[in-house]
Amino acid sequence: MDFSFTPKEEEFRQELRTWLEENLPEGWIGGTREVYKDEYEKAAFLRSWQRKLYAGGWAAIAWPKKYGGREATLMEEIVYQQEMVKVKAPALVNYVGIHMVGPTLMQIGTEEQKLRYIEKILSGEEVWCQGYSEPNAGSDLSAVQTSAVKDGDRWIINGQKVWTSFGHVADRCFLIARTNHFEKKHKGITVFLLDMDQPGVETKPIIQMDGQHDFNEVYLNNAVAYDTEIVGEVDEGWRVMMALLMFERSGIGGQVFTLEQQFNELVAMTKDLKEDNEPLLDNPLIRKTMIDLYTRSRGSLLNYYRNLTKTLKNGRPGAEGSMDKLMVSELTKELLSKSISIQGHQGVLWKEDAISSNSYWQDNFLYSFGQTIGGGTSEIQKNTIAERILGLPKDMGR
Amino acid sequence: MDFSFTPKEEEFRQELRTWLEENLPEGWIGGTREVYKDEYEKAAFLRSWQRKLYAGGWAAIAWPKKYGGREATLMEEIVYQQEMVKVKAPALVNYVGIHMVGPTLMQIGTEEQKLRYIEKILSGEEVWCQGYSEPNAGSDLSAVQTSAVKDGDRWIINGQKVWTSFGHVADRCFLIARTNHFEKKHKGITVFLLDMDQPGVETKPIIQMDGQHDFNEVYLNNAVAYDTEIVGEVDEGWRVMMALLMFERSGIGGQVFTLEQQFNELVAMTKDLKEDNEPLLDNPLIRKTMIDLYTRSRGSLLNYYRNLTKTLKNGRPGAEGSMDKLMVSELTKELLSKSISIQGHQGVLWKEDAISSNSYWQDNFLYSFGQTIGGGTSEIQKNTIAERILGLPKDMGR
Amino acid sequence: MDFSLNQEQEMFRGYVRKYLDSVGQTKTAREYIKGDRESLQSLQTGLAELGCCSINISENYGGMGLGALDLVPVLEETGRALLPGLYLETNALAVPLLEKFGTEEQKEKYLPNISNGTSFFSIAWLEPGGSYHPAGITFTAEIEKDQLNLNGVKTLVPDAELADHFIVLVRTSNGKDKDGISLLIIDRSEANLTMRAQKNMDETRQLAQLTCTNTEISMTQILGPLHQGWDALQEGLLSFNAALCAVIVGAMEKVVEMATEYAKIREQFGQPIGRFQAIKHRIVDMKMDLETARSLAYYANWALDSDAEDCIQAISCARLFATEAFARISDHNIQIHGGIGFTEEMDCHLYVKRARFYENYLGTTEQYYNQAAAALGWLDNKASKVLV
Amino acid sequence: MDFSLNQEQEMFRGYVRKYLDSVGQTKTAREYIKGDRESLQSLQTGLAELGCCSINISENYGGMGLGALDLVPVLEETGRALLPGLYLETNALAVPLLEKFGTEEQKEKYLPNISNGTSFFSIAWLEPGGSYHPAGITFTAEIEKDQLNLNGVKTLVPDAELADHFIVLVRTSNGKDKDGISLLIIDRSEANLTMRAQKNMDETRQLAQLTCTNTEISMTQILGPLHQGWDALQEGLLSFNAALCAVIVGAMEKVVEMATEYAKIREQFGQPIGRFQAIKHRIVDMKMDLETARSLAYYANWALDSDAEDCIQAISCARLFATEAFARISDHNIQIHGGIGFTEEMDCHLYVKRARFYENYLGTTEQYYNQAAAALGWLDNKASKVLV
Repeated sequence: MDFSFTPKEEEFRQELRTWLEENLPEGWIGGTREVYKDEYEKAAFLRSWQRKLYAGGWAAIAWPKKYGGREATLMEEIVYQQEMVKVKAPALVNYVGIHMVGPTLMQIGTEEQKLRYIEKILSGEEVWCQGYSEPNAGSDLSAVQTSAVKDGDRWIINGQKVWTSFGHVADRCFLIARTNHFEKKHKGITVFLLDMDQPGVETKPIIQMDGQHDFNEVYLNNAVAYDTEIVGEVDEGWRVMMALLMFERSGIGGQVFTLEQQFNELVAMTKDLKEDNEPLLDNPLIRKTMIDLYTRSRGSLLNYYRNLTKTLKNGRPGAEGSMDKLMVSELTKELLSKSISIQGHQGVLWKEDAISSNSYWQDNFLYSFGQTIGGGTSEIQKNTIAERILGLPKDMGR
Repeated sequence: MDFSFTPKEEEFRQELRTWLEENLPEGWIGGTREVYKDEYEKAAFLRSWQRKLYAGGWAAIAWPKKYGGREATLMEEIVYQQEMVKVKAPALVNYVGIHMVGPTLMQIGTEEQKLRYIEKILSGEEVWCQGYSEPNAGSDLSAVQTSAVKDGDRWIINGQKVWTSFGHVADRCFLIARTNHFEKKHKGITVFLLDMDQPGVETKPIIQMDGQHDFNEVYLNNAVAYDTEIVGEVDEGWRVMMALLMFERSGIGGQVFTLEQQFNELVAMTKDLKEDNEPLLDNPLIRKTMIDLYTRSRGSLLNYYRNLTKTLKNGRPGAEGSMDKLMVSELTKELLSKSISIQGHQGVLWKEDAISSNSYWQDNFLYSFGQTIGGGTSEIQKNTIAERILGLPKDMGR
Repeated sequence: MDFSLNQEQEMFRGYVRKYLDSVGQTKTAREYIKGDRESLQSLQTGLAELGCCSINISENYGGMGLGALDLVPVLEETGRALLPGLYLETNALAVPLLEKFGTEEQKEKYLPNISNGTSFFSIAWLEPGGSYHPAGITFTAEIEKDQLNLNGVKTLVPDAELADHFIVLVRTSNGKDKDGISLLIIDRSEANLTMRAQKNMDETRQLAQLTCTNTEISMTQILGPLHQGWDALQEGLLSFNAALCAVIVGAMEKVVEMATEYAKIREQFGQPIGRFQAIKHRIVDMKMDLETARSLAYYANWALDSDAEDCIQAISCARLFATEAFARISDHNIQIHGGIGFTEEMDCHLYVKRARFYENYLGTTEQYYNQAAAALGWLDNKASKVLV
Repeated sequence: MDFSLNQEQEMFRGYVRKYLDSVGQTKTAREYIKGDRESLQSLQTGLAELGCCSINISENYGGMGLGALDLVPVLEETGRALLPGLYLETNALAVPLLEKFGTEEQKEKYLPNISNGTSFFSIAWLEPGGSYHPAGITFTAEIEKDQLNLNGVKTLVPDAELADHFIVLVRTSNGKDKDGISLLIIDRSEANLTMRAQKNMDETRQLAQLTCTNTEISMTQILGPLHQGWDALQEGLLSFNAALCAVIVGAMEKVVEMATEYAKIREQFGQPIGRFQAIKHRIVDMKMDLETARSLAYYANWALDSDAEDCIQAISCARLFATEAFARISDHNIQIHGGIGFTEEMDCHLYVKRARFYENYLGTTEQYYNQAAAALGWLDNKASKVLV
């Protein structure tokens, strides 16, 4: 048993840390962050950040060197996540490109596709979004209804996608559509590399309960894709999607480290905030709550490390990732809910009027409702754990 | 809105209270109770108690006067339950006879059956048990497999029953058996009034986790019942069983009042027991727990009264009884669990070594595990509430 | 034994429901968020015409002279629609305080206008620091003959922009404990107040910070006993909290309905999701929470009307249960709706945010635990931080 | 980064599992309940032959000189089988105390016999009143030259009948706080003890009340510093609690297996009950509890072996989580089994009862909350009631 990082990993950490200190905007570390006029200003900022990452060789560390990556080890990816969380680094605007499209194309893309897309993903010149979810296919992706009909070397695509993050600024979309209506469920789905800049594609913002606009609806009205924009085989998109899931070796690490950070910030808040001149943490009821949260957030971090150890040994992640996702998302929601409650009535003060020095509690609280839904609801995670880890019977309809 | 009892109801209460004071064994009220050498001594005591109730006219207050009852109103039944809980009256050994068999026979029994059985139920001369559950039909009574095959005017019965309370002392059994294997599920079931005293009937004790023996397995090996011992029509037993559920107008009242009593005893214990000379109730964590329990046990009592009001207005109980059952059984379990925890390590001391002046906490705690299972598990109650009250879709397989 | 609202009460609910249906239930709240004040104004007029504002005002002052239980169905309906505005604060806090502690002049000045729906009260209690304890009151009202000189800052004043009048907790004599605290009615039109809007996570309610600098006001504006306003306020809060529970029950009922309806129509894996026990049983838990909150709330209001022995613990426990259960089931409701529940477009989040607004409103959860414990006789004298 | 037990540790687990399988796992516990002591005796011999008793004893005294983590798999297996007896108390409390605080004579006298499995230790801490706080210790050991004169009563002494030796908390000087408390080893064969059995809800563990009246014992039996035994005990408890967590994890693993297996085979309404999400998802919750308890327990033992900075909070939080989770999932296990789970015949209830036995064993839940808070630096100095 060994919880240390190797000298090489620590060296990697130091290199990244130095780079971040030098390249993050003035005052970012420990200062003000993420105040944008609107989502387009935000996107522009994130694009420029990705260009910096690209220039510094930090945009896609797990990629092969020949595509501009560092061939980072899994442990280096963990270090990367830890450091990015530590400085609250800006989001990766081309997350879909770097974690989904790039790796997929490297593995099963044609030579032309690799040449055409990969470098532009890395540089952020082309930002990607994903077109998976549909209004009637939330947790159940096999129910996808968007259809693509062949017409010469073209495919005519009609349907609607939802929950397309960065759809309003994306240049291209990693889209799944049904190409065969006779096959049932998982069969007959094809993956397209769709150009977003065409008349048949229209995006509409989804405003979230926290007032932000990260997601979009995408309406496809005779949108066009070409044969050369198909990934893998026609009707075999399900395999592409499944293969994709394997690329995410490091799993939910970022969220686990963020939870750890939020817990520490919560401790700081309970020491700072006072009720009748006594720090909240001196209240035995609040202290008990905090120890429960400490215990469980430590538990989720240690569970994650234990699963990581398995991944390191097996060379690939197992279904345990669902346990990490379930635990960290539910616990994050609970911690953030408590963070509002213990502020008393002042906890409802929002944005610039928030009382805590960390003014993001309210936004994080509202955002956390999405975390137990997006990426597979907690209910879906429980089914996965029950069926794949415990061997319990499959659910109705699956 | 009115929470009072009428003068007539209070008069009824006073009459019962006086009778109980005069007829309960010396020292019972506020004293030692229920210490028996074994379950047979216990049964003998309970039989003698039922004879007393019979003599006093308190054995079956809801029955028509012509069968020896008092034609008590629903509110009088509530008063009856309150008073019986208050003095921790001995259990009614012939509960099945009085609450199930008697009312059923009065309504759909033949004249012969009424004459033959009803008075002996009331006097306790014949104690009844019920033969519903089977090893593979726990929550799902329609899966009953015990078979009854016609042979002249006799029926030959084979199979196994479980969870037959007082089966080891019962004289007769209100038994369901499958008389038609071609009909599916609810159809083809018949109700028999089986004589327990015959070679084909063998009972084996089920020892519970609390060490008590209330229940039995009953093995039927060519047991015999006669045509005259069938209730209602052959193959129409399901209707008999359903009709039966309506007789229990007052529902779960006894358990609700018991919960209230246990809560009050718990408060007394937290005032009595001290940790370093401070009453447990002065500990803010325990006090918070106690206020939560107070709130919810008040809630369960008030829910019960609200449902009772509906029953009074509609003349029959609705599906809300499932809500009462769910809430009171789960809450009882939780309260009793807490009652052990707050005693600290001494909470494991059992029976005569228990530290609390009420030495039944441990026994009640263990017994409470049965309360969320017997009479329909909490999961079944939730299905009932979801389907009958909220109109949600039926479960798989139902 | 009859534990139900009576026919008249349910009938009145029917009128209010019908009216709020006709104006689109939460539509008014959504327009209010967008800055439209007219819809709310017109809705308040409508409710006043139905008689909602006069229910618990004495007949002498133009009211119906009814009790807390008669207010319950109306409050439930306002909760269901997530009504913005000060109906609760006005009719369930200001009215009981005025009725019990107001001078004849005060009653005549305020009650008839409340009754006809043209006057609304807000309450200014918290100050920067955010404590509901007596020590939190540092806003001074210095007595100068028959005038008061006001200096201080009040925060989180609810819907200040809609209020004609404010009940303000002020210090009329030095000290840190409850002695020396008085209640004061400030008429917006007669005092020089500086107001600054504060952003509220529950955007259906507006908050403001209110500052007085050498503001002069007449001594006659003191409500209740001078220096002993704290105890008067506690009595008013009993009415307020019993009423708040009813508002919450109305909101919870709608939340359970939303979850149930969605679970019946939304399909995943070829099944309505209400067939999956993870959803189905969770909705049952929500329903149980709703019915328990309702029983406790109705009883609390009955106890208030009947001056029952367990009145205080009945109200504080009802409030504790209702606020916690409302937050719990509103959270569940989003999860049941899945992605769509996370959008601004659906109403789900409005209930989540309102639940948070009520959680520690006019007293924290912990203070109400202490209030209940004190009422049950469970607090030794050492314990100091009790509301009552 | 490698967060797993090593191959040797897992291999050792394999041997122990195989041996306990061969004697029927919980069969020994059930025979012990019935009064049969021989099965346990023979099982203890078997475990000693495998080397279980010598793992963490120094090589000087016939042990393997290994650490806490090496004990973990064995402890897990004893938890799985709900082993009666004093393996945990002997190897995870007495051994660390002797190794750290024992005199050379004491080590030679006790450690080799523990190592070869012929000697077991119990602990006599609680007294009537049931407090684990220093003030709860009133059992006196009056110093008379080189002898101690013992007077007092100890209750809930675990498996006293199986113990050759008792570690006893005594007052060697007057007072109420931790100063003046010493640890004493009483050899059963050399002292005049009166024992009375006490009924334990967990019948797989026997309890006794132990009384001394003018019992004379040599001063050399003091373990650790005179009058300062309390702090020594706290150190021993770190080892004990880290080990207890491993025992509980082993028991929890079995509980989750039982529930899972039953849910696969038991049918209701024509479906295996494991297909109903009420059951299915509850088992997932249990599995999550198990894995979290395991991670916390393994880390606690690693922290102990490595003398990590967060060692104390790691151990107290692991204990808190494990004891609560064990009780929670054992309760669920009965519900999942339905009626059959309520019978004496099934093992379900044995785990429920053992969970209760551990809940407040050698320190209450609340004391461990305080210990964790103190270790995290969250307790101001006013707070007095801390174990450490």
